[in-house]
Amino acid sequence: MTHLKLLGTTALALGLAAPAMAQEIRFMCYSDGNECEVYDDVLTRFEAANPGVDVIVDVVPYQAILENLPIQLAAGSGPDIAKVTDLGGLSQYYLDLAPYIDRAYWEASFGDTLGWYRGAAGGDAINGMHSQLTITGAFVNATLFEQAGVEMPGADATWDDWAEAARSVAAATETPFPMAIDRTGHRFAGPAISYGAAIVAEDGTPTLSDEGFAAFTAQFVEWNNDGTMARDVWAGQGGATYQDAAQEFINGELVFYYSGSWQVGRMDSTVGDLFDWQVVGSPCGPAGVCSGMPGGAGIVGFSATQHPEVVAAVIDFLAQEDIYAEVTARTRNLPAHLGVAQAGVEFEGASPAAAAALSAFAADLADVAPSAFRYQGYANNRAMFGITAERVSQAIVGELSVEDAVARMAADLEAALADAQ
Amino acid sequence: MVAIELRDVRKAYGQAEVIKGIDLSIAHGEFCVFVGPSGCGKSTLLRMISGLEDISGGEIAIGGEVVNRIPAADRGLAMVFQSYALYPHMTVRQNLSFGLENINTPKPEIARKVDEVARMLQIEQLLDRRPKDLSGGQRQRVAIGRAVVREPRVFLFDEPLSNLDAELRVDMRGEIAALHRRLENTMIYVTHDQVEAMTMADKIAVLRLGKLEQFGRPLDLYNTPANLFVAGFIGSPKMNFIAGQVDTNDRTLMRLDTGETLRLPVTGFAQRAGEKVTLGIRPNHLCASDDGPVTVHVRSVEQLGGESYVYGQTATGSAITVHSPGQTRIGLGDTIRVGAPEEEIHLFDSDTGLTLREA
Amino acid sequence: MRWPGWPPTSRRRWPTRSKGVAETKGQGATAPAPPPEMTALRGAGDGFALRLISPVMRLVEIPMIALQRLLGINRLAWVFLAPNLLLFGLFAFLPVILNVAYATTGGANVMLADRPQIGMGNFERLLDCANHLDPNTCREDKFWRAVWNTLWFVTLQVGIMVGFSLLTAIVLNGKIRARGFFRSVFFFPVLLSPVVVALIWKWMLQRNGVLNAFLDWAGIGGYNWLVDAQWAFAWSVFLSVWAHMGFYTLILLAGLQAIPRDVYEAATMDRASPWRAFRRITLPLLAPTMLVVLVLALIKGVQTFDEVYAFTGGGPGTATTFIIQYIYEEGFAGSPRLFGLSAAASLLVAFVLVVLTLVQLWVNRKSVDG
Amino acid sequence: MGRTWEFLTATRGGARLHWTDWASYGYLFLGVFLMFFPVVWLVLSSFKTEADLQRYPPTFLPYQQQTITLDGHADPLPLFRITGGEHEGMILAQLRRVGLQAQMIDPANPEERLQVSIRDYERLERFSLATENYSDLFGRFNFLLYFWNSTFITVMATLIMLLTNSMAAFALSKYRFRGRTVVLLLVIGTLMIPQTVVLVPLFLIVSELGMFNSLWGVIIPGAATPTGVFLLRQYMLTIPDEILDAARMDKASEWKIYWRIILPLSAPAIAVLAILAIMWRWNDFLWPLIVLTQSENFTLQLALNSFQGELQTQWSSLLAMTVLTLLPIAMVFMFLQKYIATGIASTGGK
Repeated sequence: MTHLKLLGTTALALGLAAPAMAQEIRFMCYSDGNECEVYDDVLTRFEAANPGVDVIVDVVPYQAILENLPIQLAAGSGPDIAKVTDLGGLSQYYLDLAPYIDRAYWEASFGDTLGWYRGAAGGDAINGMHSQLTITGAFVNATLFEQAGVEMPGADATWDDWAEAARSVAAATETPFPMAIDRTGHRFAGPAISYGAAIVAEDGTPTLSDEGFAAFTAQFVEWNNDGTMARDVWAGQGGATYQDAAQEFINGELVFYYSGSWQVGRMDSTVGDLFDWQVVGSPCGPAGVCSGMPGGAGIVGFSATQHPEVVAAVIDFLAQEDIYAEVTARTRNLPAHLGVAQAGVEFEGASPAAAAALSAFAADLADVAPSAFRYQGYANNRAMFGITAERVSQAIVGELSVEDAVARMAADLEAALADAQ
Repeated sequence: MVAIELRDVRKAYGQAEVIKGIDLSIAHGEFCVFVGPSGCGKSTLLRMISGLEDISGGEIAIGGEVVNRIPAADRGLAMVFQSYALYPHMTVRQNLSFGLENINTPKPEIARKVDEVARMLQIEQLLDRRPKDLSGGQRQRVAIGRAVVREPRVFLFDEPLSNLDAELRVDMRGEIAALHRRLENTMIYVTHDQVEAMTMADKIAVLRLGKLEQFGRPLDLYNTPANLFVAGFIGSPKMNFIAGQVDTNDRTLMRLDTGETLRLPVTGFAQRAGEKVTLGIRPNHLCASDDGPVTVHVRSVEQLGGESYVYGQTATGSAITVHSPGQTRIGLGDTIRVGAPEEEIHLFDSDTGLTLREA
Repeated sequence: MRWPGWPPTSRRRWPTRSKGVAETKGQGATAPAPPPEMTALRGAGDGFALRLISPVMRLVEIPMIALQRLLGINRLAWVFLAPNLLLFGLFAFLPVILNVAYATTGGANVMLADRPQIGMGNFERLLDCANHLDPNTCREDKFWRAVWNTLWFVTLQVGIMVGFSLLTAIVLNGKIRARGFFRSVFFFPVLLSPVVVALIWKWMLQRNGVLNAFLDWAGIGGYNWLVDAQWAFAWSVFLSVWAHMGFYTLILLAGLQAIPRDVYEAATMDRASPWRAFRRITLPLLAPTMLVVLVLALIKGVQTFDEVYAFTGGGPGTATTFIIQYIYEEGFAGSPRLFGLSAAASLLVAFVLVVLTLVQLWVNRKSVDG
Repeated sequence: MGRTWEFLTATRGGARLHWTDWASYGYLFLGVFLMFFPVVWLVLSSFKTEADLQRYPPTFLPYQQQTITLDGHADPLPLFRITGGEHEGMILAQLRRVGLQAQMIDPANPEERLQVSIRDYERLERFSLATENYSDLFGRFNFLLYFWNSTFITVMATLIMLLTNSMAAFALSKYRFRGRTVVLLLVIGTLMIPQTVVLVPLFLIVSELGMFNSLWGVIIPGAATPTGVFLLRQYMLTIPDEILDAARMDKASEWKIYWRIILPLSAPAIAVLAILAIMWRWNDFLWPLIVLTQSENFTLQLALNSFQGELQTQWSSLLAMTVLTLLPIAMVFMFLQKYIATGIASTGGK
């Protein structure tokens, strides 16, 4: 009885929290920097142009997008719009925007990235807008090179060359770590492809155990064990936990840091005048491929929404060239919008170093191997990322031999594919 | 008129029967004491009357109304507990008024009644204290006050004095007796102490193993105990018992197990020839005399000045206590002979324990 | 210095009068009653709290009295139990039942209706091992690594934690000034959320953390603790003991305070050495409390997850991956989400816990009765 | 170890401290250090700037670089004391550092540029609290709303939990009824299933009940805890039955006995449970994260974590955030700490 009573009184108390809007659109957003703030800001313009529509940006921890959103969607209780990173994995819940938008404009503007949102089903639906294109690549502490008097390897230098150079720089400058790669299967995939891994074959068959993949795994484990790679990053964590090495790089403790374009803003604001840094793109593998991994996040609508036309309108609004350019500039991201990319983006308040870095990353897009694009668009890539991080770590800490780790990855992938059916 | 009637009252916990059919009637205004050794069921019986314990069989009537199905709160009784069971978080005043509040008594009336009871029990100065700040005797008074203030039909006391020291006990005994005289309510009082029973009761119910052994006035119980158990339980020091057998030929001759013989009164007892019997004599009726029929080896002697106790054994090991006024010359290790006047002898059937009394 | 609120020698016990014992107590003797000392909310606090809830309570009383008349006193117990049982039923038992349903299905769909029945398939998959002692030979090697890690962890953590809790409780039970203060100190970490606990120690132990700074200063030299499997494991045990021992210390302290002091005085008169007094008096009399502590610590130990997950993420490698983390990752955080497998694993854990608890109760049966 | 065994007898009445007393106090103070220092360190660290946090070896108190604002330079310049080389003893402002060399100027003579090796200088610093760690947090979201949500959830969940758990504990400790043992076993059985392993079923149930995206979805499922029932029951067992009987004779209904007698007498145990409940609810993260997705319903924990992106973590805001969430718990603890020992009853034998 008390419960009912309590419920009654608090319902009154809470009543004012949710004014009933005619068309309330929920946008579940996460930020790596200021993305959600910027979206919230530009969407006020949309609201002004569309009276009666209220787009509420719910800023949630990334963990909520990654772990909870899929379950909510499955239970039919998701938001209307979300910013997601598991582009293909959630495709079954996406709203097809095609009936509400100008297909020609979208196809011209977003091209191949539209395919990433179609998942395993394929087809020609327009499911989402790639809002932030990223590409993996290396940050280098130029000051340390200068101090050590070591020549920086050139544009088509291999991973071996860079390892060699980074080691000698670290030795000369007493820097603790020559190299580091973020702990995620996504970052690992770039160099692996450069070493000849197919990962996702042209017919769409995934593999984590071909020769190229095994070769880079062996090389990476060796580098972790001989001190070339900062062991903390991969060995310090368990499971598929993400771990970066940005802090070490910012502190000047790291010579060569393989991360991605999203770190530019942070480097720009926190490194300051501690040292000079620059972006050198992705080194090449023995096979001559110099691929990074594309990636990023996109904005999608969900088919369970009450107001599909409004959802489509919101996303279409964000996809307009001027808005897209503005958001890209303010959030310091690489544009996936081809028109915006062609026109070039004037990054707001970016230092010359940051601007140079962003252009370097943009230029590196050309080197991205087709299999890297296929991997990014592959529906089960998240499972593969997890398997990579987990098993490679085990090989590094010695729980598994490299051969066993590769065999386990193959088995895990097989099981995951079977379960995902 | 608040008489209490128990008719074949029974209580069982699963298979174990703890009250085995008790019939009892307590008249209005009587002070009735339930006495018995531990485990005899006296507290259980009290709790059944109070309504705190269910009744498995039979019925209990209070004031003519069968209360078997009436919950404790509605029986119009008040109870004083062994541990006092004062509400530790309430002041004395709150303790006293709690019950009145529960029956929605108006506030001024509560205050009036509490003050009146406090005055009566001389606890006025304690009203704002909490139980933990009171002495044992004070707590006892508060516990009684809590019972009194609600003006119940019947008072129940569950060993209320057992947590007090000897001196205080005697005082409280008197006060409870005085309270009874003053309120003239029916009271039921449970104790294991027969002295309390003897000094306070109008009627005593002696219980053993869930059965009523005897119910009557204190002196009746003392003078004419119904059986061996009551005889042994009532009276202090305990009655002396000597086992023996009635001579097969002579009904008035008793052959003690010690080998000695004793002459029984010709009238008054219903013993049969050859029957196994137990002789009972109260210590104060025994006296040492050279022609006494029983030989006693003295084990210890207590000289209290005004009176003296001699403890000894018969040849077969039965304990014998002799109580005599004044001082005695009997010493440790002596062997004495003792006897008693015929009219003070009790005789029991050794098998049934029942008093052998002439019909 | 005395802390407000608890006199150092206070003994919060009532005169224990359980049925049956009462009548044997002091045949005609005059045992002075132990004062019924109670630490209830005092004075203004009491009145205030009561006045606050009394209107609601009075309102509830009306239907409750009706129910009492209807049901009688003992059956009224169910009414008191009902709200709690309802909550338990909905949010504890029902999920477990659903988990059983999940455990027999496969695939990655969330809704039960969409999931194919695979019978005992998930259990077979979990238990499929060439050699159960070597996780590398198992189909679900991560499960078995987690199992063995958990086993080690629980053994060490429960042993060390109960040991230190007992030690602390004994020290606190002595004649200590400011006992209340110290008691609170040891209890304090219990209040920290697991994530905060992990964060604090991560911050202390990181490569450039304060511990390494101290070791460098002391000339011992720092160490990269969390990259070393053994050390990471050891620190996980430490952190978990640090965070939880206060709770068990208090339970044990309550148990110690319930042992009457005169028993020790008697032992001293019998010339028992302190060690002997501990072995022959404290431990046996503490056994029932100890049992509760052990059962609770064991259950909670097996369920260790948040703090270690936030601390090491289960690494290095799988060195600190415990069973609940495995369940969480397989069923919730991982991809694809294997709800069936994770539900099956959770049922296995619950089963093992129930068995372990029963074994503990059975083994300790004697000492508890005694 | 032997030292503490002495305490078992505890009959020594001497005023002089025995060596065992020293050992005990030593142990206790070590405990104080171990239990408190990490927390103190956390609080101090939360007032350090991101740069100060990265310093090794760390300083105990937060310091900030001293700066000077000079004409012709828009930003304040950091000050350094020169410890070697030709400018030894001077205090210079750094313009820019390039590799091992720093370009510096003398504030007294801003025109001249000096080259100093970075090995020859040390930072000039002063004690300063980086309160921006906190103010930034507040600036980023509607603190009051989230604080209210958290408080509402915590208070409501605690009240409901105390009420239902104490009612259940009362029934389980003071009544004899059929099925009592079964219920008790069920309660203990729920201990075996931590919430983490039933997240998905729990989520489905809460959704079905329509409590998704409602504060009640966080409040209600957490209200029935086996620990709470167990703790309170153990305590209530020590309340003598005679007091209940006395109240029954005083014509109190069972409900009245519950709230006028049992509740006040269990106050210490209830206080302990309140501490624990407040802590559980306030610190809860995983479950609210699942149930609450709309920002107006967010708890403080969610809001504070909402700028945990995919790719970046900042220690300074993380630490400040942690301290912020710690504060209310610490306050509650200070108020209720005196009950924590009295409130846990010996669980012996019952």
